[in-house]
Amino acid sequence: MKSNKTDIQILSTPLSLDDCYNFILDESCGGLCLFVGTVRNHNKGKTVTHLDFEAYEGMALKELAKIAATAINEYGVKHIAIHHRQGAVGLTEKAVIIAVSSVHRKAAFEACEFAIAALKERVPIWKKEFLLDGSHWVNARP
Amino acid sequence: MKSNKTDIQILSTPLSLDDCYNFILDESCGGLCLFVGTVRNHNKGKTVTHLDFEAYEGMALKELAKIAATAINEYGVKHIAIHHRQGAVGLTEKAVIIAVSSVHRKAAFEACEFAIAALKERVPIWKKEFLLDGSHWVNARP
Amino acid sequence: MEIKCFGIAKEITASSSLKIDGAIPGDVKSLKEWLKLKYPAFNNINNCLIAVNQEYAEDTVALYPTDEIAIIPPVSGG
Amino acid sequence: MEIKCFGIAKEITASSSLKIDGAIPGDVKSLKEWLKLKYPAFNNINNCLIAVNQEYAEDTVALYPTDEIAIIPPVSGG
Repeated sequence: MKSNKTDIQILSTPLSLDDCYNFILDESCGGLCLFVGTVRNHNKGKTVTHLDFEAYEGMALKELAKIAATAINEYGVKHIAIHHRQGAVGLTEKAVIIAVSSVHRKAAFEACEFAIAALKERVPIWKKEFLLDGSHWVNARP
Repeated sequence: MKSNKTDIQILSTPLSLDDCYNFILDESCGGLCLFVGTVRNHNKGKTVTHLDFEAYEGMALKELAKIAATAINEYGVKHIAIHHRQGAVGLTEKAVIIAVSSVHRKAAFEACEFAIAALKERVPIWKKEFLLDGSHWVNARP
Repeated sequence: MEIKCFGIAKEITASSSLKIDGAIPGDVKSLKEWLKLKYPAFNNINNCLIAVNQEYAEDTVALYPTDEIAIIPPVSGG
Repeated sequence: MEIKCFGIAKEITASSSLKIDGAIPGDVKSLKEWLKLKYPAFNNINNCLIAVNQEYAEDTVALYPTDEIAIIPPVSGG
């Protein structure tokens, strides 16, 4: 889902930092902030071997588009790219990239931090965590 | 200036986002935040054609090392890369990259924002701004 | 009426898409109750939301056979 | 005593390195006064700091001929 200002993708292949960076680059912008969420080898004291992401793709793209619109309209950034991986993702691989550009750096940091928080709160994507001794859907159980 | 945890460089050649990213990547970290300062085509209502950075290299590396140490010791990030360009830098080129990795994202955002603010405040690097109608050292005059 | 299932909801229902024929739940609240009756395991996990036509839907939203309906367990992307 | 000049200080002194022979300023404050007397243009720009051996130095810091001394105009990196 690509427009002049937003590039939103859910991908089954490795995410590219350069693709996101090149999309947000803008002659009028001096501040670019990129967040990358990678797969960590531990969680809550247990060893993680890999993750598996499942997305409700149509709705996830819509929710991501709302987040991008808020970043542009309320935080004042010029461009935003959000790429999220789906399927199996190994240690140190990128699960998500959020990249924003703005005239000054403050808006870039704020919008980037807002976007990853909003993504984790409301975008219908689910993470199955594979541990040494089993697997489970994250956040599913009390 | 490279250690296991910090990679601090002042370079006369184009900065590489991938170099910084690869340095901070860590199996134990899930949150990576990168800030890129690029050369903007305007400042205070005037058209900018390019910038020229001059660094007091020895002292700048020392001051950057202090900032990196604070990011690690006070903000709790695992790795930090700070690359700053010197010499002539054209529009949309990278003037500075700050990249940090941490277990969780909050520390990554905070440390990255702290580091760029501290850099702009105390690291002995100067920017000459070239406009359509002349040039001047930024911040030099009241 | 067809109901998409994701994440742990897919595990509980053992299906990525449920079909309800005949009397269908009239609103989101009825659907939630229907799901808990039919699949009691829903009582043991964190609260699921319902999306109607790819938007989060309150309990009072009415359901129609042609709606795109989905069970949304607690999300965990990023 | 040698004093490194950067940015606008290099422009004002027309040199990247000043040499002071004979009687040298005894501390940072004296050096600042000496600079403003010798190069009045320093009065027209924003306040410069002095670094001694690559550390920012207060006015009271004593200066020795072998110190690495630098004029630090307002920085503008990033």
